[in-house]
Amino acid sequence: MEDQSILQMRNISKHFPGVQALKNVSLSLNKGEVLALVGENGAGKSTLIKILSGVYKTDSGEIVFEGKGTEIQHPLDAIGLGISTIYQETSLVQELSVGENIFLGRQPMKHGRIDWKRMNQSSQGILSDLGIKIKASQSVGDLSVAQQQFVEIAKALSFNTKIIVMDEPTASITDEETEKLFEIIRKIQQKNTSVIYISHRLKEIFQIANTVMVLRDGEVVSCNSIEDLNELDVIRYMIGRDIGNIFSDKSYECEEHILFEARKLCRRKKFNNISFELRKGEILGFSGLVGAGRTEIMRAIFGLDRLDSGEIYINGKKATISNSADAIRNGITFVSEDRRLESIIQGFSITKNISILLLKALRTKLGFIDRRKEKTLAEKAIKDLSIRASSTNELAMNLSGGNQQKTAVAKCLSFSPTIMILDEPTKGIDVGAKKEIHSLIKELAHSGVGILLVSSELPEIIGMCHRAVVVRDGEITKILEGEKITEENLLRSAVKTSIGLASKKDQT
Amino acid sequence: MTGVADRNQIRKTVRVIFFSQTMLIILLSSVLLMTFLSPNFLTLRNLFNIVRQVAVLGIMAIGMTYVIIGKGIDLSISGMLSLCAIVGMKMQNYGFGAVLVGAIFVGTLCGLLNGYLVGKVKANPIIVTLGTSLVFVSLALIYSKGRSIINRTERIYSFFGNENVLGIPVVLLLIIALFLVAGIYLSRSIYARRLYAVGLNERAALASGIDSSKIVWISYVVQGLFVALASLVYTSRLNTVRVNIITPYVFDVITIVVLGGTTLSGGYGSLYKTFIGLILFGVIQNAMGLMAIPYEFQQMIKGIVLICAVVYDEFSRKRRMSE
Amino acid sequence: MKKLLLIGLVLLVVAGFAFAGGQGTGDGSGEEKFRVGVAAPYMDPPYDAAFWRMWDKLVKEKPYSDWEIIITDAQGDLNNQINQIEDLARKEIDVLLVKPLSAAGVVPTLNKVWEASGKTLPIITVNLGTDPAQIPAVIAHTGPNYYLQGLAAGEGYVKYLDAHNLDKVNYCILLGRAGSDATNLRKQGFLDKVEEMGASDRFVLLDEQPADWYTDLGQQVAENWITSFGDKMDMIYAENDDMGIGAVNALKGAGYEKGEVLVNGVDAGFAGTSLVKEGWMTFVVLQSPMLDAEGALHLADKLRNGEKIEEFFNYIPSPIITAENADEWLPKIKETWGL
Amino acid sequence: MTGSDMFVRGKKNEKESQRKVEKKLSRDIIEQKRFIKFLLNQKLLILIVLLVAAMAIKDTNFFSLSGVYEIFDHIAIIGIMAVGMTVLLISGSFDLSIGSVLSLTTVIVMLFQERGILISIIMGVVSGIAVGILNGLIVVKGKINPFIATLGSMLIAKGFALGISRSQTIVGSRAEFIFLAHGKVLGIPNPFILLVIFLLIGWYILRFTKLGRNSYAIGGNEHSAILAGIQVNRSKFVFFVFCSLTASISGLILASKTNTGNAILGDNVVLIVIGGVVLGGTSLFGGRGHIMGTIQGVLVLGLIERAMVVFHISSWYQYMLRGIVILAVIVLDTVIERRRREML
Repeated sequence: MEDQSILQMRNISKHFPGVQALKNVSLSLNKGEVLALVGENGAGKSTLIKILSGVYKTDSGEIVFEGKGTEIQHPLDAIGLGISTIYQETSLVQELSVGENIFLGRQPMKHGRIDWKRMNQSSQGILSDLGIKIKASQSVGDLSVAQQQFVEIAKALSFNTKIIVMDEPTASITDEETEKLFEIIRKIQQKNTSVIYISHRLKEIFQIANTVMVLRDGEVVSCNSIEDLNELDVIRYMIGRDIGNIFSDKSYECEEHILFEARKLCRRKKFNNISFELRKGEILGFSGLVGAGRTEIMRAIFGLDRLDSGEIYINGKKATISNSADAIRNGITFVSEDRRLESIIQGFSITKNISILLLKALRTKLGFIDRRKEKTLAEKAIKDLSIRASSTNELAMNLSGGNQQKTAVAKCLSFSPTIMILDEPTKGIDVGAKKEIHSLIKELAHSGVGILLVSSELPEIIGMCHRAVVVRDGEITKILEGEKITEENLLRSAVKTSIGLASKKDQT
Repeated sequence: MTGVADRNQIRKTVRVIFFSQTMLIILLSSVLLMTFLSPNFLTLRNLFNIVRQVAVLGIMAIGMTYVIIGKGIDLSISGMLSLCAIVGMKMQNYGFGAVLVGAIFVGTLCGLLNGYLVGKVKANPIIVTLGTSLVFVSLALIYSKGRSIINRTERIYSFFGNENVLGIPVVLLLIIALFLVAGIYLSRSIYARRLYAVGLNERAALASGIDSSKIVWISYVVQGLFVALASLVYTSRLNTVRVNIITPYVFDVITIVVLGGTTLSGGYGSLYKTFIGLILFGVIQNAMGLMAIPYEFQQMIKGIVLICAVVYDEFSRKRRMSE
Repeated sequence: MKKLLLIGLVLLVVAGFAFAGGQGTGDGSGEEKFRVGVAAPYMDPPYDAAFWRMWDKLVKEKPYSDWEIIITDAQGDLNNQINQIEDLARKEIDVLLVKPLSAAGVVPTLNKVWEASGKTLPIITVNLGTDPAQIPAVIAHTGPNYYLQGLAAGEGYVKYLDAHNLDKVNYCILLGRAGSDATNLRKQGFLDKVEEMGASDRFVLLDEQPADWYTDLGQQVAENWITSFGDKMDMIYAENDDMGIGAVNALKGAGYEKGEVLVNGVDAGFAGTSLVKEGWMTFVVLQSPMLDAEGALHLADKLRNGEKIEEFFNYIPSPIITAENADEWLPKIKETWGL
Repeated sequence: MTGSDMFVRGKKNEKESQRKVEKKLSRDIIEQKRFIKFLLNQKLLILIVLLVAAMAIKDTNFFSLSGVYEIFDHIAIIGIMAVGMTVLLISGSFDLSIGSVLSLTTVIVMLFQERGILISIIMGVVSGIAVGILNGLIVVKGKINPFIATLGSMLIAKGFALGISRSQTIVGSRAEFIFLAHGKVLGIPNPFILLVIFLLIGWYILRFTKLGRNSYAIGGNEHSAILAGIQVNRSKFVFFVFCSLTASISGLILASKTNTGNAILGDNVVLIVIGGVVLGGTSLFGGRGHIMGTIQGVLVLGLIERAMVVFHISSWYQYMLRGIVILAVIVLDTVIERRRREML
């Protein structure tokens, strides 16, 4: 087994101001092994791989690569060794062609000039190997998000890499594409290339990983072969306690009063003829494939994108929402799926982030902001949502993902909206925080707020929503009620097929 | 938990104070240096000179601070100043009130134009304002037919340019008043909070229901307003106006704002900083004059000072971040 | 939307040309006209504005009114000017009037276009002269002589000192835009004259600073002088009116009385001359845009009539205007400067 | 578990229609882009055609070969600088100091004429490059916003030029030196030739060298450029030096054209150069741009200058006209760019 070993990280420690990110973490990886790295946000996963890929330097500990102790000072060192990393945020250059992106920084040269022909051919080769139907000469700017994700993977594979680190590769691609990704991973596994795979989606891990290593608060809590584990074990390890079913079923009813009604909303090439209504205290789920147009609908309702046609009624009255300010005025708030860039302002303190929606309410006689009120507001929110932060003046950028998301939600709560749009509120968030946010949403609904919940996780939709709107190719295919909301029904209307049942029969 | 919080709190505040003071320290030390180098530097008269000389720049720097915090920049202020001044002077026959109204009206219009193109159309501010500056200059020339216009109004007008009340220059009082008002507004008001938000992250601001284009737009109007006010001081100080095609004003004003420590990346800065920057700039310029440093090298020194200032500022910010 | 914008852009440009084109002088059509090309350095500084106002006035009358006159404006950019000189030369003009931005800077280009025209194109330099030895192309020069103005200023001050039997004065010089010929010549002339009148020891130079011809900068520099030299400074030699006005503002601001510190101007604009009348300025040296423009047109007319230009240098007079004769000049000046 | 398994399978059968949709979507997106690209080029072509046509009516010998030569001879100084600026802007930087570099070069060249023309030229170029190095150091090492950094170096360079020339106009002492700009090869004016050479250099760099391609990466997405192992700092540094080099070549030409050196010669070239480059479709935010666009942009500006002469446009309106053209172009670019983004 030892000779099989390609990478050993021994007693890695890393300290950041205020937090010990990693404590004596040791990791061992064999050739052709797929190691899944799991843990709550802020558990140290990202820090660990950033150290491995040379973005951070370790405070202590050593890295042994192919039996030799090595120093990884710079991303280039890592790449040089054959360790390439696919980060969550795309690292592609929109302006360049696919081929150039794959060979960025190491373009093939022929007598002193770039050999375009060869570059395109070889990159086309790589792409077709993975069965990706993209032209190498195409400009990345023209590709869809999922397609770009693929180019990323192709790029990583194009290095003669011995280890590929994937940080949440499936966060923003469809299951179909996930399947393809797994095929690829298995392929490269046979080539004796190892994979370190980070994901919050336990199901995936059990499909693909050989070993699962669980981090908590910067320490390794378990590292076992996949056979000796089941999902609940992993969750237990992750959050250090046993939580039963994540999704307690809803035991309450929503009122009849119709808060919000959308009539025939259309936006060119995004969605059309979207009509639905939202009752007081209702959680209305939006299900469907990634890219089906759910997010676009929400953005349009909130006035971030303009509607080409269609009407919106709030409490029966026609409302004109031409920009987000109008939406807020109508009591609608919005938590975007893009936490880093949209939900919160990284450069603002927690306080400022939370108060930003109700500055008007905090106005003093002179029309200035009442700092004291603002502070108490923030303190309350931090207490209610148990946001982990050193103080109310902590900059948002210093918070972990989960806490950032909580702050975003807190922002909307403190505004006490009548309608709340939540776009993938639990995306990339650890199980613990997830549960808290779920119960939060339910409390909200109890208090009479109408909630539009966009989620790609079927269990979330099933567990949370009174009704579920299924969107496909920018159109509503079905609106499911209460008990009718099942994976089967959701998927049927999401993908339009009758074979779903048949396949089920095959299994039984 | 809270204990830790408090300690961090204290550490932070201390640090913040220290860093904001360093600019002040630089200023004071340079003043000290000058008093040794030139005997009549620390005379009341000279200090008043400094104020008089930077008054126009200072008033424009207030507006520029707003614009830069909103992640913009305005290179059209020279042209705008000429236009406001010319129009103002043309109004003088109808009395001081007319001058005031005329200048402010024009300034606001110019601001509206810039604001529309940058805020609403979202065109690049550098090119837009370079373009509009040409338009403003052109209008000023056409309107004045290229003549210089002489201030022939009653005393009240030339009054706050060069004269004193109780031995204190009127401009000094004016500057202080403007900085106080605009400063408090920038640190406390709702609009300002939104301006910072937009400067830091426009998308997030939008998602929080802030009409970013309107916010940016307004910031340019504010700039226009302050340029108009500056033009009043300018004309009443010079008693004659003519269109200056190439004035160093733009770069001086930007230098002042940056000297203070406001960064062009947007979302960061304050008028307190700008004020320090203004005085520092004034001291340096005045010092060079007093020491009869040849004009050629004055520019050079300005450049060096500017670069040192920003480099130092960047360094200190890194420190703050790493802490 | 895009289309609209595109059309809008095109229209803007067309309209711009059409509209602005209307402002120009002369028209392409008609029988063989006497074609005059004029290369101007800039038109916006007050003096030049006045110059061109006078020019436009003059060319409305015979004989100039039936010439075709093409004026280019380099807007202070030497590269523009030499390009425009070439452009003009291509347009089959009968005479080229050049108001150089820099005396030496235009020499090669002038020679070039002259060669290109088969050494036939007559070129006249206006306002700012070039070195005739260097440049056979130029047949004549007309305009004010900055050096002479310097001399006049020197004479003016020396005379003033004698008249008020002041023995010695400490003085500062407000220079124009650094590097421009006027700046250097007006200073040189002043010094030479003082030298020539054997009074150099009576003028003690404290400091000299350029203020780019601008009032505000002049004022700033003067204020600093007042602080650093205080009452030691008896006189400020300003190389043009605007800077002189700035100096006067500074003196007023510092609570000086009229005549305590001697200030002058060069140009004799309305503001400056009024200050002379009020007694704030000792004198201004006249440089009349009217005469300047006249001189240029006059020479061109001579060429048209096939007359010979005897003198190479045709300078316009630069008399001194003092408190005594200010009144008789003021109306003319007011008229010239269009106030 | 079973349900979600089926979820996956069900989707397999969905693939076809899914793909169709995707294909269709991306196809008309591409069409849209083509249309816009076409429009973008058309914008400049229309301007050029418009101007040329308009002038051809007024100016009889406009279409003569020498006429064409002359236009390019005139835009050479701006054009050469525009090449350097294009590369710099693509890499997401910005240079205000080119004007000062230009004037500094003219001064230095003239000061060193006694020592022989070659030496003077070398010294001129070296001085220009020195400023470029200064810019590079401040921006790369000091991590300073290029706008401020180059603003500072602009003041320094200009001050230095004023200082050493004692703010005089320095007249050249060597007649031969004039040949550099006024001479011709095979009837083609030298500046034109130099312009073409630099355009080719710029085009080659941007198309066929790693450095050039990297500039797109740096301007487009610096983070990934770093991850791709590109020496971002070194590249930026080189671009600044290159930009200053072009400025100082233009300085040589201007010095030779006027046979003088003066510290105020380049006072207002920055706007024209950047205007021309942006006109040519190079993004001020970096990542996008090409030399062909730049030359078109510069040509348009040159033609406009020319048109001002041809149409006797009064100077007061000339500022207005330039301003309007610049504004119109930047607005058009912005709106089209936004449409493009919305379509993705």
